[in-house]
Amino acid sequence: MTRTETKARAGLDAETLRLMYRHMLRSRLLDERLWVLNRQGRAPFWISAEGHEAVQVAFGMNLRPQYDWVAPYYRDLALTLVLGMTPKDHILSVLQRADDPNSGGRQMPAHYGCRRLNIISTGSSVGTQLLHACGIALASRMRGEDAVTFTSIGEGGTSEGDFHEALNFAATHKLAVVFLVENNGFAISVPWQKQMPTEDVADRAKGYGIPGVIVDGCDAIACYRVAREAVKRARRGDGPTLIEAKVLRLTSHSSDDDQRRYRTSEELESDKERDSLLRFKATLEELGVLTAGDADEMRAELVIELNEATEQAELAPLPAADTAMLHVYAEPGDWRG
Amino acid sequence: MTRTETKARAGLDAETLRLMYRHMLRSRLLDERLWVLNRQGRAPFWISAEGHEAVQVAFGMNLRPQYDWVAPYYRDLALTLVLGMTPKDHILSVLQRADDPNSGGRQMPAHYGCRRLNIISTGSSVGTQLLHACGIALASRMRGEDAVTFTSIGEGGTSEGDFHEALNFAATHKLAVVFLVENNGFAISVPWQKQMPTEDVADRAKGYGIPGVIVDGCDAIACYRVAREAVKRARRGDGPTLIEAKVLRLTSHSSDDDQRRYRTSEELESDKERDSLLRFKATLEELGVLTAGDADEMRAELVIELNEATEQAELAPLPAADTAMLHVYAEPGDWRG
Amino acid sequence: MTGVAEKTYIEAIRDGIREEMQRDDRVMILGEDVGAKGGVFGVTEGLQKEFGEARVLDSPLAESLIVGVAIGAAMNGLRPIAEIQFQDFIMPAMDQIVSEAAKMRYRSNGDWGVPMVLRSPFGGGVHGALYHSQSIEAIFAHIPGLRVVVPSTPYDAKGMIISALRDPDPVLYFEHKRCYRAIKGEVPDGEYTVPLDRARVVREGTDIAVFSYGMMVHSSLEAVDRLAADGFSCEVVDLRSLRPIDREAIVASARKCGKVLIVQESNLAVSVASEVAAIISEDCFDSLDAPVMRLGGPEIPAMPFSPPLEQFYLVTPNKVEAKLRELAAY
Amino acid sequence: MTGVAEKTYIEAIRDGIREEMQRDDRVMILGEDVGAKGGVFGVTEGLQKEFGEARVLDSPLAESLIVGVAIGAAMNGLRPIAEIQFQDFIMPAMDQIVSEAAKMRYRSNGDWGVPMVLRSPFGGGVHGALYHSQSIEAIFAHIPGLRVVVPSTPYDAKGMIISALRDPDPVLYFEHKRCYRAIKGEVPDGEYTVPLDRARVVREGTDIAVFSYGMMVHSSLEAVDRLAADGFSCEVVDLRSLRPIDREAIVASARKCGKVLIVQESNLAVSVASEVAAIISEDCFDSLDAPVMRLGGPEIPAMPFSPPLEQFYLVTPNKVEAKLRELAAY
Ligand SMILES: Cc1ncc(C[n+]2csc(CCOP(=O)(O)OP(=O)(O)O)c2C)c(N)n1
Ligand SMILES: Cc1ncc(C[n+]2csc(CCOP(=O)(O)OP(=O)(O)O)c2C)c(N)n1
Ligand SMILES: [Mg+2]
Ligand SMILES: [Mg+2]
Repeated sequence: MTRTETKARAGLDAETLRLMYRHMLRSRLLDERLWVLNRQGRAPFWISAEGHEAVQVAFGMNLRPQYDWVAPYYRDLALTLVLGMTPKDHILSVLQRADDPNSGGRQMPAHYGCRRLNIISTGSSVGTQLLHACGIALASRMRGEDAVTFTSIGEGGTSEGDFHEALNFAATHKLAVVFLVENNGFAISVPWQKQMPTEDVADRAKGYGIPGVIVDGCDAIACYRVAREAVKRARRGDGPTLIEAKVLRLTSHSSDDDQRRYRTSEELESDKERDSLLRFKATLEELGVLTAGDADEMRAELVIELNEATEQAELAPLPAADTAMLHVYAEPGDWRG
Repeated sequence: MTRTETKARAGLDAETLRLMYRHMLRSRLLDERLWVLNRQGRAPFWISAEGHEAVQVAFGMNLRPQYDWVAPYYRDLALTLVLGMTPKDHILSVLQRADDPNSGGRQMPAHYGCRRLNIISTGSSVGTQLLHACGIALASRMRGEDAVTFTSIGEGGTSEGDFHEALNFAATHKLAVVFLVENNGFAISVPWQKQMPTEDVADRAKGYGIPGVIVDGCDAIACYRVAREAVKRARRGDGPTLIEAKVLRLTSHSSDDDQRRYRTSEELESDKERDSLLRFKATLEELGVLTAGDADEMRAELVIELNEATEQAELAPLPAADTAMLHVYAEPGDWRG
Repeated sequence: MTGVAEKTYIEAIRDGIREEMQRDDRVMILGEDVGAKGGVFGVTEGLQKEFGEARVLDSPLAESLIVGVAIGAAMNGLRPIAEIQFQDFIMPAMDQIVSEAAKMRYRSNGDWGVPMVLRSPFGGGVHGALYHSQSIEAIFAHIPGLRVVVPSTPYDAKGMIISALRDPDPVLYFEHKRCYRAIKGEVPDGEYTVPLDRARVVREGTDIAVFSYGMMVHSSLEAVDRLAADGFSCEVVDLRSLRPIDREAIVASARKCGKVLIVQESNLAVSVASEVAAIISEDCFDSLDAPVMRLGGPEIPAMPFSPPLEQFYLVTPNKVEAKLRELAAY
Repeated sequence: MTGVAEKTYIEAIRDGIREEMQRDDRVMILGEDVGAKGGVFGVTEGLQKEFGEARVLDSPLAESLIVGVAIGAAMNGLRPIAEIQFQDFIMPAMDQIVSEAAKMRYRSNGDWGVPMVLRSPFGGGVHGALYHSQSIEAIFAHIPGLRVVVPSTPYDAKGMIISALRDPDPVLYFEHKRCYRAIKGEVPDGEYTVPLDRARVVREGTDIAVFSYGMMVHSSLEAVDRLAADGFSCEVVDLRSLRPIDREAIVASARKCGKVLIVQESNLAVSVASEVAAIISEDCFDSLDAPVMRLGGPEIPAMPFSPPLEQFYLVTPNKVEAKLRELAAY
């Protein structure tokens, strides 16, 4: 297929498609490595993005790193990588090292944060970040900037009051916020049927007078289009969008959970077959954008990066015990607003 | 008009219509009396139901007192009267007397509660009652009862997270709860435009897969029909309804507020002309259900009741100071569940 | 024919709940993952199977909902147990707890009440980091209208959950997560209760009175044992109930020993330890032989993840021992 | 050319805010009814007119929103003032305050912070009943990562709101609503700051040290004046900052006087008064001539509405005087 043909079919050029795949693969490989570190007893905890990558990469590629703002949640590994964090950053976190840029080893892994990239520090309390996103967008507007604020949450998290308060405020003030719900159908063990009355969280958007968009989170190209449109809409001042990506949770909730206790093996098997990475690779091959050889090369390159990152992170020191007393209030050199 | 004709036109028989008017008038007269007590310096606080009566009376008449459950908010004076509370009960409260059945003079007036009538005690924190209503309905269902739980809130209150959490839960479990939003367009001084992105709170219902109904709160007959339907629906097990009544706040938010500071006098004048009491009286006269003489007689009767209630309440004692220490935890004789 | 068996703390809680659910069909459980998963720690394991989905209800992810719905259910005749998955996540439910559950009886002049139990695990030392390690019981111990209890042994765990379920007022029942599997003890079969407002002298002694609760009772016992070898006799008091607090028991042991150490995992400022010290300074002025001492977590927002930092935070038997020796030498 | 004028407490707060908004366009206000109405007490009166709707924003009725949005805005360069209409209604915002604002700097290892001010009126004696009278500062004084301040004079009110707005961390600034119009004092024109972590000796004395804050400073002064007539010399210390608390100042005055009374309006259990007593019992053992005494509200959920009940609750100058005489006679 010619480049124009590809673009016509996917709506995206070959380079973008390949980059998208590379981002997804990079996140997946890192994710798998982190599980290995956990199983080896070198990392006490991991909570995975496997199955969520496509939509995260789609948004990451449509945001302007360092200019736009991001209030993520704990599954957004792939997103942070696209924005500019590195595998090493996250391995440092998983190994609880002092140089972890997310939190200096203070927080559990997957509690993302990076000042340089406008990724605000994530806590554990589900839902709070949605209101932070509104405040961030309000501040951007007050300075006359057209920065977009992205924020995300699981479908379980949409049951919290903060979800409603944030949508209501963002819609009332037409804030440049993009709300992404990564709906994997489970909140730890609780299936969506016990979480909410209708299958689609996106249904809620109408009640706030904003667009609600459902996208198949296993379809990378569809995710890209939806992300592009929502970000554009926010940037041009037309207000928030609620996007719901139907994604898969390919792993247990976290390394402390075992989903075989509450999900059937058939379900788990069928999920594996729907994996967006497999599907996207097939699409790209079909489109002639990626050959099997390209993919292998890409993987090999990424594994080298990963091995180096792992080695370096393992050599990095743990924090000194008495640094525990620092940064309760602003220290000299801390960010002071 | 014959009785059948009346009924055909209103969908209601003459007796029901007259009773409805009587309930509305009774509440209004009590309300006016309470303002007088406040202005006279005998009552430090009042917060009024004037302009909200029609829809409250409609629900009161469609609930089964002592069997159904009620989790009201502070504007529901008319509702409590229809259910069986008396003007004296509320004058006792406004005068802070020990015999106030709502709270023994402990709470501000309009914090309703009556064990005998299944009206749960109301606090001040806006929105919490909606979740109580869900729990009450859950308990009724567990005992296999077909009791309906009614709960209400202002449009401002719908901005609280609890509003969302309650609708989500009630809809997911198809609970027999009726949610009434009494939308008077203001939360103290804040107009709805700063509270929410669309004019109609009822829009939210769709997102939870439940019916959302808007009714003109100045149209008593329409209110009655909507109330009847929502209560029936809940009772037969079809789940919750969200009803939004567009009502008027004919007074300032409370005796501590002066709405002339943030509303134009034209607006206040035009509201007065739309008063449901005037309108309903006109309708009933037109339908031939009520003559001017009937109405005067009704009023005279109610004023006598009110005068007696006021006199009696004024003679009632204040609580003894040291009773302040009681009922922190269950005392002998307290309700113990 | 009831026997006694050695059980873990977590088994004792589960036994107490299960038996009370068998005896009283008003008892139900509501919380995140309490059903098929049996809770993230396994406290409610098997209960949904035994009692059905209506009585062991997987709630949406919304803590205000969990508590608010439990309040309503309690007012309409049920005896709900609201489970908050980690004490750290109780915050979204504060309004329902403090404004509603705690004030319902008082504001209704005794006409209404909220006979519910709120269960939640707390405490650190489990690599839980900032949001799965907190000890924030002090906040609730300040609030009139609540009962706040923390069992430290399997015996108390079972007896107190049964008492809590029979109490007409809201009881916050906090479980130290390190106790769940580490602490074992004898637990009678069948029905018994333990009062919700009494401290318990765990170890009698004469030189120093140690006041503590939850897992810290065990750390204190370990430290006290080490001092016993050197001839120091410490009295260890398990507070058990943080609200209302057992003032009499505190004053009795403080007077008897003349020296006092209070041990908790929570940070110290405006905490349960502050209250115990204040009570002693009010009522034991003539009996004290040394300053009242407090040992608790540092004044930092919560326990960090990385092992050196977590270890820095933890109140260990070693730290208790050091404080006791300081006090002994006074 | 700056002068000094006699102002009320509420004017002083408003002046501080207005001037800082003029100097720093990052400062904005967010809360219920703060705009056209100027707040339910009038603190923000006229500010929307002066600074526009964007900088004085009437929020929806949602406290978690008010604080959560303020946090986000602070992280993106603004200096928001989040107003909670009554301290009683802070509860829905607890998660945002305790889990987010208080922990942001710590959890990000200093990379992020939340330079915001949360203002809220507290206290009773205004016929506000259970939900418009509470004093729940103790809860926040327990939480590391927060600053909690309570000015008692117009001078401090202005200086401390300016300091709060320049502080890089979240400051909870609580205003006693009986101070608003009752308390007057000299307030300099223009810019000045008052430290957020220092107590202040309001009256020097030698016999009894009285520690207090907010409106209770004034009740204490009234009582102390009555004792002065009988030759008793009391030192009155306004704590001003409840977190961090000024340990040095507390210890200095307690040592100097040897007798201590702590006065607050909040109930006593696990409160600021508990902490002050604990500090003194730790650090002043050798200097005390009497038990530390505390005076506060009773252990009931909140102040009731009916006058005899409200009066029963209130900590009045008479009650302070009685306690002081008890202590003097010890
Ligand atoms: C306020 C709060 N309550 C409970 C938890 C515990 N918890 C962590 S993740 C989770 C489930 C989240 O499910 P969902 O939002 O669907 O996201 P997913 O993990 O499926 O991506 C729960 C209950 C928490 N972190 N915060
Ligand atoms: C949680 C909480 N926040 C704030 C308040 C203060 N307050 C009392 S009524 C009110 C406005 C309510 O407006 P709305 O819900 O529209 O009801 P309305 O009074 O108009 O009937 C506010 C802000 C409160 N009582 N509770
Ligand atoms: Mg999920
Ligand atoms: Mg309204």
